[in-house]
Amino acid sequence: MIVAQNLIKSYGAAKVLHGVSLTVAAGERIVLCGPSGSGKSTFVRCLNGLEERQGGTVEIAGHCLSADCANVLALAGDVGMVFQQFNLFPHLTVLDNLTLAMRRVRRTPHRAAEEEAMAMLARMQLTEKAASYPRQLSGGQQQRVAIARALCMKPKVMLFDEPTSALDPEMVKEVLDVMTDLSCQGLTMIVVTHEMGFARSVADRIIFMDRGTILEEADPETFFRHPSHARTKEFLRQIGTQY
Amino acid sequence: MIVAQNLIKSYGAAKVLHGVSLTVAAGERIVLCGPSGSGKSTFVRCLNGLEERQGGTVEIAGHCLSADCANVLALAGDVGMVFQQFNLFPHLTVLDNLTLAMRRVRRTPHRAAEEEAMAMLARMQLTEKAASYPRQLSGGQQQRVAIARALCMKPKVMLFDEPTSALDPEMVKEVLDVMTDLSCQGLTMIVVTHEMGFARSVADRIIFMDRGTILEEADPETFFRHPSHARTKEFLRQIGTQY
Amino acid sequence: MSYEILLQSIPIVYAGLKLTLIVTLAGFVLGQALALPLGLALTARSPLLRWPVATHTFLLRGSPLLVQLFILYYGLAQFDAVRASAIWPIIREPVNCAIIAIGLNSAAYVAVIIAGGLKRLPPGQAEACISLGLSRFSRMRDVLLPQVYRAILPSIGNELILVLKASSLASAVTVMEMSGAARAFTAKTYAPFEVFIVAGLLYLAIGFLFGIAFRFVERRIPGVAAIGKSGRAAQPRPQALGASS
Amino acid sequence: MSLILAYLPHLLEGLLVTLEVALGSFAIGLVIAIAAVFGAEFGNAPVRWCVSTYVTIIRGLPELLVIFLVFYGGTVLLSRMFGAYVEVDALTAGICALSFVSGAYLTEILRGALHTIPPGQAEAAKSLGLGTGATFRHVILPQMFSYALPGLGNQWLIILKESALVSIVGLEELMRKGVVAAGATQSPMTFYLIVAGLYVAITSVSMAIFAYGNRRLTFGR
Amino acid sequence: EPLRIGTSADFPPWGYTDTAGDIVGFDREVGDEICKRIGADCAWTNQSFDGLLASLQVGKFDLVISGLSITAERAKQVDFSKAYADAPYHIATIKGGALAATKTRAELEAALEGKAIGVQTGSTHEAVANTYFKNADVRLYERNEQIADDLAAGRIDAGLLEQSVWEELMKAREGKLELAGPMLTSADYAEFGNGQGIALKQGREDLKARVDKAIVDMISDGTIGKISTKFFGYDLSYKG
Ligand SMILES: Nc1ncnc2c1ncn2[C@@H]1O[C@H](COP(=O)(O)OP(=O)(O)OP(=O)(O)O)[C@@H](O)[C@H]1O
Ligand SMILES: Nc1ncnc2c1ncn2[C@@H]1O[C@H](COP(=O)(O)OP(=O)(O)OP(=O)(O)O)[C@@H](O)[C@H]1O
Ligand SMILES: [Mg+2]
Ligand SMILES: [Mg+2]
Repeated sequence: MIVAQNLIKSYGAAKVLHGVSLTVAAGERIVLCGPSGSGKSTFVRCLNGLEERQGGTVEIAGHCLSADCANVLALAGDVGMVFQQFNLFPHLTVLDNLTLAMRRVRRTPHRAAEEEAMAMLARMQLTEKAASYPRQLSGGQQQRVAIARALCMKPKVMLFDEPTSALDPEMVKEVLDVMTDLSCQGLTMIVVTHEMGFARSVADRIIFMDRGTILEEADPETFFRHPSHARTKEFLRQIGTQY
Repeated sequence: MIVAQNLIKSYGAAKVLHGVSLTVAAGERIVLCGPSGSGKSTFVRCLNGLEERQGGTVEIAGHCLSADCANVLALAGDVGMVFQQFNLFPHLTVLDNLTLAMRRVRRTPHRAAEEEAMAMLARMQLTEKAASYPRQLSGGQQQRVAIARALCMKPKVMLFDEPTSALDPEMVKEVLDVMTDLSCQGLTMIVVTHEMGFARSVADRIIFMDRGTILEEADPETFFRHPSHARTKEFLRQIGTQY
Repeated sequence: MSYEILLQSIPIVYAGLKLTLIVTLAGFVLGQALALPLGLALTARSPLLRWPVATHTFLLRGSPLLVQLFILYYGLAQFDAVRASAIWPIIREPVNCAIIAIGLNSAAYVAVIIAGGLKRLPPGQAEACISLGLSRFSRMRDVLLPQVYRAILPSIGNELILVLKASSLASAVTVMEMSGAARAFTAKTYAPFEVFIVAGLLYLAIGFLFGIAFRFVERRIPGVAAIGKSGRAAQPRPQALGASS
Repeated sequence: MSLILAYLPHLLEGLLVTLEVALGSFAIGLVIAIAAVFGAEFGNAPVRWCVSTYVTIIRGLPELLVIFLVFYGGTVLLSRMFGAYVEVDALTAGICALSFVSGAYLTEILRGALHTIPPGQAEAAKSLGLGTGATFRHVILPQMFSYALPGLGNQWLIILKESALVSIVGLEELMRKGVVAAGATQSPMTFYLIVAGLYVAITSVSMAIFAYGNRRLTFGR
Repeated sequence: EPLRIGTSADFPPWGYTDTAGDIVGFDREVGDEICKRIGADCAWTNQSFDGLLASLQVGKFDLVISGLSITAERAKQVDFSKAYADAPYHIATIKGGALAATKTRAELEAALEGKAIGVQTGSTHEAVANTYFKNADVRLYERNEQIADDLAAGRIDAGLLEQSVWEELMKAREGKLELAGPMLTSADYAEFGNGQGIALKQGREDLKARVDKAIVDMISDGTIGKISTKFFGYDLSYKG
């Protein structure tokens, strides 16, 4: 489903990704973690063509992404993305947020799109928020709308970039619940997160990045019990067990 | 050191504090927690006169605060406050951030203020950042500067309002370390936080607020082992053990 | 278009340059000086302070500067009481009237900018000051105003250019600055184009110099990137809409 | 006094012309500005250069000079092109000249607003598969206007007052009517005060309208 | 194809608007009479003075009739018809002032030395004031009533305007002003120009010839004199 080979990315002189490779099978659930600035976001954004790259190949959901992302629109919603800052369209109601791309990209008729969107909102337990504007929702609700918006396009792959880190502690749970739910349905997912509880219970594989490279890659059991790198251990100590 | 009685606060029609009372002895360390919107910030801000109140009395660090906070400046730095958003002065260097109030409020001579401030920075391990501007620092460093700035005024009471929740996971630790350090020195403190590890190891008393009232009040041992209210249990489950 | 007239009009416009600069710079400085108290009054808690100033700035921003200039210059002079008073020696001179009218007008605009800047500062800044015990005066002088001025510096630079352009109205009260000189030249020779082009170029050149000066000042002032951004500096990303499509 | 009253209808006529010129040039200026913003953000280097030169020069010159040069320079050009004088009526001419001026200012306002839209908006649109056109129309443009509204309101008030300058191309708008009436009646102060009052009146009304628009365009804030 | 005429009708009695908003005044009636005589329809446009000549040069107007004084310098840019009027000028000052006592030209010139004198932009008076009143502080005003107001307020010592204009202005200012020195004409100061003419775009010889003929006729048969008396109270038709 995803084959990334030897990705290289730099901002001017600063190299951010030093040849990152990753293969993800259909239905696999990957959790990506690592210290701040290690390049997690950049990597994920390269995967769905939001970031040009200086080298390497990306094949995702059946599309080959060119290095300058010229053909990013060919993905046409096949790769869903959920951002840390939600990035809902503030001038549209929740329902319109969901239907916009369905109608403009998938050419779903207005009526059908709204029905589908309402079904999706029901699944997210947001039915009564359909006519609200994003600003009128709590953070957790906003993030659930963002997930719903991506899912409406029936993506083959979902990418999540720290979807819970802008949320209040109590709202984290409602979003993690939705994501756990998705993972049970066999969607291919890459999730950047520091929620180690989630990683442990959901991930097929955990990937640890540091300074633009993949340092460690293992199933959750191995990752938490026997991390091989000192940097990973240090990271786990700081994240997991602060006191 | 702090005696708050029957605090009432409303925004227009919405009542936010429904008669909150709290007595804190000198040297006591209180952790305040509770769900979002329960009024923790509002309560703490009433204590140091940042928020007018509609009823109740506040006596803090030897001053009686009037309900309209007209005499808030009489506190003159006796009550230190650390905010979630740091609120450093962005146009001043770290050193000037620290010395400004010492010079203008305490009338400490320029030279003496700088010496004291440098000593404080040394304690915070920030000596080499003295000439930096706040935005050149990481979040953890900024928060440590904010703490240092308040400490420079030699406050009798320190209030912390979610001092770590705007920080990256890795930076949380450096700030909590500093706060633990302070708590060992016998400073009277009220800390609003969701860091339960910190609460457990540092607090003399944990106070749980919900919907503008204090629901539960106990030593850490009792609080975590045998919470008496269902709401507290629910909260602890969501915060502490998400998965 | 004739080169002979073009050359002829250069010294004509140049003769107005000095007056343009005097009116511009003096008007600007007067405007800035008055803007600060007005701006503070606009954000004052007391309605007794706020309302008169709000009305004043509204009237000055809501009517054409030319009319204001006429009222100050010709209107006031009609009253014997004014001519007997201490301000007469000042407003007797056309240059002073132009400077005062432009300064008052500019002050109204800048006051609103300052008030806006104060309101846009994160409330945490004032709260931090209170919790440190800083007096109101010190809060303004040491913390809030430096940040406001840093944030509105580009607007103030803009204002200088606007005042430069407004100075072209001074000729309505006999102050023959550049554009007035250009119009007088046109009236004398009936050749309208050349002299306006020369004047235009000079205005552009002065505006350009002012712009450079302000950018220089801006770069010299450290600190505050943008108002309201505390914590980690926002990561710069490429343009709002990618150029890839 | 009765002589003054007799000239009031002329002032009101002038007021109508002022409104026509201001509204017309605001609308056309807005169209120019949208095109210029699109060019400045998505165009190639020459287009970007053209836009920035246009904006810089227009904003650096006193408006009277710009209107003068645009209109008379433009007429000379047009006449050369067609080999004979091209008749442009005063209203069209005034609106054209002022549109050109206001277009430059509006470009800057819209560009500023465009840059306040978080980049995440365009990225979200892209990740949903929306093309550049659809993104601009459905995601960027509505937000841009909502951010730009205060700036647009300011610019409208400025154009309102600047419309006084188009009397140079032969339009009898409010200010010119005031001057003419002042000349005919020998009571200049009265007319200047009335004219100022009329401007302030329109200003108040338009500010109320913009405040209403601002409230409508807040999307649940 | 009507003849398009531009004028700045803010200048009584040469050109102004009546309460119905129509352009009236000396220029208007002279212009209408010329049109009648050359057999043309006329369309009048009232436009601020600043734009009149540019409009003429780009072809928006065929004629500009707005009390324009004929000078050699201006004739390089536009063609002038034969002069149709020759307005007399006068200096005015505050009533009972030192200047008011002057009677002859020489006295006047001596008294004006170093004084502040108001003249109108777009008139030829600036050149006169600069040339003959030594070290005078010559100030340019856009409108004649502004000169009268500043004179009354004491900002300037003297104003130089057309004879006819003063009368109206002095009446409106309730005797605060009075005339000084003699009446002045182009015979006294050549810089005043050679009377007032009609401006045409350069090269329109045919039209100019027809207009010229009409003007010569109107002067000789007394038509202009009649119109002039109606508006000014005396005959200022060109006799040179
Ligand atoms: N537009 C940019 N220009 C220059 N450098 C950038 C830019 N965006 C990111 N970087 C740098 O690239 C590196 C990787 O950034 P990235 O956002 O991918 O890290 P991350 O692992 O997602 O961190 P975080 O956990 O803080 O989100 C960082 O050092 C960052 O400073
Ligand atoms: N300026 C305000 N105007 C109206 N309501 C307000 C205002 N500030 C706070 N509130 C309301 O008061 C209540 C208590 O807010 P407060 O910020 O004290 O909660 P909190 O416990 O600190 O929550 P959090 O954990 O999110 O910081 C909330 O319901 C909030 O919506
Ligand atoms: Mg990231
Ligand atoms: Mg809070």
